[in-house]
Amino acid sequence: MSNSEYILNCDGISKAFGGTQALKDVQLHVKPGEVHALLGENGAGKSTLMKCVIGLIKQDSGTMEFEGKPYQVNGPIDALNSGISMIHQELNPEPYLTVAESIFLKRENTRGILLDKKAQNKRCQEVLDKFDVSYNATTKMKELTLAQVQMVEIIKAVSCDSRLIIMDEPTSSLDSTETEQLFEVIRDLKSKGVAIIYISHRMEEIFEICDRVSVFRNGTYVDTKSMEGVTRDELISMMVGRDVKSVFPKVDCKIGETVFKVENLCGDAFHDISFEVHAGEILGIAGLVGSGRSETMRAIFGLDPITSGKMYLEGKEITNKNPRSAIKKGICMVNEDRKNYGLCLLRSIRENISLPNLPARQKGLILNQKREKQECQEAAEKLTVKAASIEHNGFSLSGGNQQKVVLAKWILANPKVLILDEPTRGVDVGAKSDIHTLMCEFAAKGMAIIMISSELPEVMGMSDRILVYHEGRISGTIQRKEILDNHITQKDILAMEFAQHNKD
Amino acid sequence: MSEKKKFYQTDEFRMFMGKYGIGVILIFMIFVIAVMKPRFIYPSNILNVLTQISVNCLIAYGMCLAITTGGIDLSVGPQLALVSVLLGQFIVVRNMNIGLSIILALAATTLFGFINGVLIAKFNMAAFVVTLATQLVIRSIAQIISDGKGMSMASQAFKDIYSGTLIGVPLPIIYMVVISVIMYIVMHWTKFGRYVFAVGGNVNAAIASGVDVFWTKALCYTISGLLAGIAGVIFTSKTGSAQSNIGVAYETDAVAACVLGGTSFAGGISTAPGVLLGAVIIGCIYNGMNFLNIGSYYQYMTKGIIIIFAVLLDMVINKKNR
Amino acid sequence: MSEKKKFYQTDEFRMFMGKYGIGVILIFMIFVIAVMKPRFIYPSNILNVLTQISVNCLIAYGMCLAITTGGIDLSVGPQLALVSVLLGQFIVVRNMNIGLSIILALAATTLFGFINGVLIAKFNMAAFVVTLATQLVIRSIAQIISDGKGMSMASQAFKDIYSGTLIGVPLPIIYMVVISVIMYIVMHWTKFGRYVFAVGGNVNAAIASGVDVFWTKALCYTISGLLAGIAGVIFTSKTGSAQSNIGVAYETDAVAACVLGGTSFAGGISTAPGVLLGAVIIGCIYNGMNFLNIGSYYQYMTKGIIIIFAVLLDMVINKKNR
Amino acid sequence: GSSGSSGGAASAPASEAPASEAPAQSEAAPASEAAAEGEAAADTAASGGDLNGDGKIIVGYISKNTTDVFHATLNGAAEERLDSLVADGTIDEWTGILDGNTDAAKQCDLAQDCINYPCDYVIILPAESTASDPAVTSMADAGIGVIVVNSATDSTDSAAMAFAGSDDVYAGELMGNYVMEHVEGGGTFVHCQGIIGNSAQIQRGEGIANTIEKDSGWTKAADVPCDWDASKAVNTVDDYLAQYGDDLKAVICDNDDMSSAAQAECNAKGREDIVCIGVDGNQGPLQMVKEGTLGATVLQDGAGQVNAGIDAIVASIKGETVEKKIIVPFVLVTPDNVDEYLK
Ligand SMILES: Nc1ncnc2c1ncn2[C@@H]1O[C@H](COP(=O)(O)OP(=O)(O)OP(=O)(O)O)[C@@H](O)[C@H]1O
Ligand SMILES: Nc1ncnc2c1ncn2[C@@H]1O[C@H](COP(=O)(O)OP(=O)(O)OP(=O)(O)O)[C@@H](O)[C@H]1O
Ligand SMILES: [Mg+2]
Ligand SMILES: [Mg+2]
Repeated sequence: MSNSEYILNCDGISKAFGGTQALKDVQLHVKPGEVHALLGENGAGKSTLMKCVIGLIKQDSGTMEFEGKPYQVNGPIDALNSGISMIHQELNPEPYLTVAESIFLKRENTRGILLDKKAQNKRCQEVLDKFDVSYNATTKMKELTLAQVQMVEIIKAVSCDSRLIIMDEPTSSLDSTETEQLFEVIRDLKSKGVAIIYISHRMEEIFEICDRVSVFRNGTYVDTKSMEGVTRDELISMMVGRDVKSVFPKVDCKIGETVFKVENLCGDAFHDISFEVHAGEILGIAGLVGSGRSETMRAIFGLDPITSGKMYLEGKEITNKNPRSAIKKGICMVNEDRKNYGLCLLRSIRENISLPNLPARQKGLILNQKREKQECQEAAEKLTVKAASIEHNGFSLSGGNQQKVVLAKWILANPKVLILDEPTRGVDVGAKSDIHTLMCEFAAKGMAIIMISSELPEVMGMSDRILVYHEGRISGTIQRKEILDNHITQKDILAMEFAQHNKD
Repeated sequence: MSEKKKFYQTDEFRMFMGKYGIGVILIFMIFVIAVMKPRFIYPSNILNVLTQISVNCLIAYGMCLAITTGGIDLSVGPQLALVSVLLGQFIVVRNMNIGLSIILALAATTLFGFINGVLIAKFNMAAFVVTLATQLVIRSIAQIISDGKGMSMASQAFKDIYSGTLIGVPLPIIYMVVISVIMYIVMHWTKFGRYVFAVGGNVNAAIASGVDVFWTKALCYTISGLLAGIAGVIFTSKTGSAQSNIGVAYETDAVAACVLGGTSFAGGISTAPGVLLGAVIIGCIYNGMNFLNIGSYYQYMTKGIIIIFAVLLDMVINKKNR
Repeated sequence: MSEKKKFYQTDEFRMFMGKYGIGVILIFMIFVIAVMKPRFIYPSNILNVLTQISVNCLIAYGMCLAITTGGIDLSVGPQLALVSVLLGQFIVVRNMNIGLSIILALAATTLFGFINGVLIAKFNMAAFVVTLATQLVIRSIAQIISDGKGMSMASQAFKDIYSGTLIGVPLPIIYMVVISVIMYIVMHWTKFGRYVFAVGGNVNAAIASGVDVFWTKALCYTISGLLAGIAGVIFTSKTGSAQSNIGVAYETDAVAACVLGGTSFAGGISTAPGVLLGAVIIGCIYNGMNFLNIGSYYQYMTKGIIIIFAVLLDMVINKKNR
Repeated sequence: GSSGSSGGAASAPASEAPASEAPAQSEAAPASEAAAEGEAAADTAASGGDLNGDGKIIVGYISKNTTDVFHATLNGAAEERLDSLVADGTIDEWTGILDGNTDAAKQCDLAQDCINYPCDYVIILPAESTASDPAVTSMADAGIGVIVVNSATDSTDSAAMAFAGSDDVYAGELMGNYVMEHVEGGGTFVHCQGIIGNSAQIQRGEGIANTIEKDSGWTKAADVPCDWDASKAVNTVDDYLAQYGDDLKAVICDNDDMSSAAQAECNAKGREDIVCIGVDGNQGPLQMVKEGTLGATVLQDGAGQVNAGIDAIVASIKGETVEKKIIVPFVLVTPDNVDEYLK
């Protein structure tokens, strides 16, 4: 169905990975100058389709057309040459290259056969100056933070002068200001007639920036709609195929004694942090990206050093030299960086889930494998991990399902304090609600939960109490009651994050 | 891509070959050689091959641990030499008790294995570089101890370590079986084994799950040192001579056994039975080449081609989808 | 973390040592040896050391490319042997023109380099395993061609490749300088060089940016084959003999030169001048140890300890902040 | 471990002129040497050997390697003797043992190092007959008195001051003949080779080819590359026992590390009748000969070679005539004469 109205036509695309059918006869039609949202649960096949378009993988069947001409790609270079660029879901920095080198990789400035580094740096600096960034063309990529790397990838994709840009969860590690910056760019591109495919699990963004939306479910195409007139609930039921109940299933449970307390904690990126969490309480932590929330929690968990300050668990002072000692004491943490700190993708789901829980599951020196298998199976089922068997390895899982496996690890550990850093990053609506329900269950059992989230609605919806971070310090504390009573709104918290909030 | 899948592309076949492929290759090899030279599968020759591979097999188990954590242990060859010259010093020169001598010599290689481990795990140095360097250092020490000279280990009790039998089975096979069982349990049924795989698969995730990466890695190289030491005792008993120039390039066959046994150089993937099978294949290659009268110039080539072929087959069968 | 930083913890010192540390070590070494044996820095000895390192330096450049892409090339030693026996066949047996013979022999090693590259890049096999296997295969081929025998290469014209001079400078130094300049440009001033670093730093990112990983890797091993071939020509001219048993364990010194020159085994980090400095240091170690009368048993150890020490220093100075 | 090798150019005639010419064979010193000796005669003993005129007599020693057991004997003998020469003032200094790594190119480098050191005399144990030749010639060209020990290089006759060594082809022949004499009725033998391409491996193989391989009563099962490794020789014995059973009558090895281990394996398998023989005469195998567990071994008198070489230097320093070519023969060691050689 070649139609010159569309810049990209994908028809009848199917793709299987070994036994899993990731895409079944799906279609996607994108108009020039539109922002086309692609929605679907984790593992719906969004990234897979995009990888087919960019030539990273080859579809088993189906045809594609770009700008009215049949389109065949053998690799990303073909896509780039045809005018398609992509921001990948998994960040992929070149650690040892400079910003300029990495933005212009494969598009180097040359004089004859030699590189023209000067001209390239200048050209890069010009591009960077258009964005308000704190690094320059010659900064090494490894010195950038996650969010900065994400911005470089955005800049890189945008600077290709492509006519179609694919953005696969570009905002998952950005905060609201940076997101706004990205939206500025998107609007600008739109006005130049560039088409954008926008993938995100954050509904608000879809409504803010997108023109049309296509929905996938379980590797099949569901429908394409104009954003005008479509409601959030409609989209969700298209995605999930069932109704997702209340958005935040927060149940208030009995808040008990103080379980964990820190006093005047200082580290490289945070200063003078004091707070306490009680049994049954969910403590939310809000703040801008880079405000030091993760660093604080990493330090508490023993991944980073603490320069001064004290920690108390159940009234006793403790120190955590490394995660092992933290886990032993009953403090567990789900890291925000799933790929690096979450899973061994090469090993089976079972081995991943049981990894931190082995010491308790030995008979003498030998592991009790029957018990291990059974417990892991139960944990995986409880979190509805979508996999054929727990003996499959991590690679075969979609991002959201990987996140569930990480959570399952700590369910078995049954900790006293559970730290969740962005527990629902990259997780679809359905699974998100599962995870939230689970958090409430844990709290009800008397666990103390600390949750970092960059999604304000999530923090506000789930927390009994919220700490707001600003530049490594706590800039405010909010009780759930204040939110329920509408004393505090999203805007107020944002203001605190920017430290414009003056407590008078 | 293609509509109809060839039989070797079906999932069943791949699963089967992924698990047992190496065994299939071995059986095929044995079959071919046996058809040409029936004596190849006489029990006496089978015992012979198994006896021969014992040294390489023990080294390969240690190598496998190192590779699984994402490293390598190039120092195993000189470790054999170190054990050998120490045994010479203890037993021949100082006339010490054989058992005690062996324990002391093994303690030395274990210590060097531990040093490898500390350098690699504590200072985060590349295993290739560290073990390349300790390879030189250990060889040096062995030469200094022996002054480069050989020493005859005439004691029959000592020679019996290699040439003795138990209910008709040569002792080296017994050692190999015992250590294979232990390694199987260690790698697949203990906490430590799990940690080895986790560290090799994703070291940061392992840290965040409370794994003590330092001790896990250090222990792997320590075990490798110990196993290389035991291999050295067998070797010395076999040749009846304490020498500092033995074991040159022995890491090659150990690595080959690991690779044939499905150990991934990226780390995180290996199995103990795979390594054993790999060692048996290497043994059959050597023994088979002699049976088939393959000229000396072609022996290296045969080994090289079989390694490439086996890995290639593995790649094609367990092909990553892209 | 601590309030007062020691001088070696200051950023300035670290930046300086990170960039020039290896040079500082070299100068220190030269100084110490020269104080003890002034003849060490006589011009004649300096030319001597530079001439000696030429073979290792060329091999190390190829090795550096392989390591930078995250691999290794263990087949360089046999490549020397292959060139050597081919030159023997062409020049001595067939009486062919020297220039043509060299070109054909280099074509052969380049081809084998390319085969390494294809196996590694196309089939995604571990470079260690592939080059270990081709090492055996190439050695075999060299033995088959030469029938295991040596052959004298008496032609003066051929010997002059090594022993000739240009304005008083031995030719091997000239080759080394020319190739160093070319390698510097290739690695740091061309697109190809950039892609090599990109592939080594993060292969997925390189793929996503449209870098042709296959050709980048394949070319690295091809160049390594070519450079090993050139080293083989120099070697053969030096010894005046075509032989199949040369170059054993030459990869060790090449790797050592790379490592001393700051090449990271994790891939993505290296510099051409670093490799040159690394080769010079290795040369000075060998020459210096002989000048200082360090006993041969201690030479291996010295080399091993210097390697560990240099890497350790590098680690401490460029310490990862964690 | 591997062993000494003999010169390619020198080997052809020498193979027919073996032990009978022992113990020594001398020729006139070449012209360049005569000049040096002229000075020596005029001056004191110590300065007489100062060929490069820097006021010191320095002797270099380039070994083939420091890893082989056989070469350890040579190196040890050299170390002892040269140390004593330094102690008694005959020479001022020596370089210590320079390790050639069994690599001719390395030896060429070491030759340059010796020139720069600067040495007056250098003893070299060539790694290869042809490939190590540039090391010899470059030192000779630089005016150094070169003494080639153990095996000759191509231009040893013209360039070196003296040669002290033996002939590996003859060693191979000794082994072949021994086996033919001691096993009645012939049969099958297997040959365990050293590292392929070493001169010692090639020439000992030639000797075997010249004798037992020509005998119609004998068949060679195979040449097996054992890399001088005793363990691989044991494996080879097992492999061929499995294959040929009682037909296997002899194992000929390129060195006696391999042959002694092979014999021990045969004995352990109850096949004391198999004759294993190798070259070198290391202490271990000699011990076995004495005990009667090994029939014989071919001894190469390494220490004798080195001492003959050093004698040449001393003679040159003192201004005496230098024996140009000293052949130290291989000796077949059997229980009859083992006591002479066993320390
Ligand atoms: N390399 C692979 N090997 C095997 N299965 C894969 C692979 N990549 C993806 N899959 C499977 O394909 C399906 C679709 O995955 P895809 O990454 O496209 O999901 P997605 O819609 O992008 O999800 P998410 O929102 O979590 O990113 C999933 O079931 C996943 O398990
Ligand atoms: N690897 C790093 N190298 C240098 N600085 C870093 C690194 N990681 C973090 N930082 C710095 O530490 C500070 C805190 O970062 P952190 O990741 O804790 O932020 P955050 O509030 O948790 O954000 P988010 O969790 O949303 O990513 C930032 O200023 C950042 O620049
Ligand atoms: Mg995705
Ligand atoms: Mg963070």
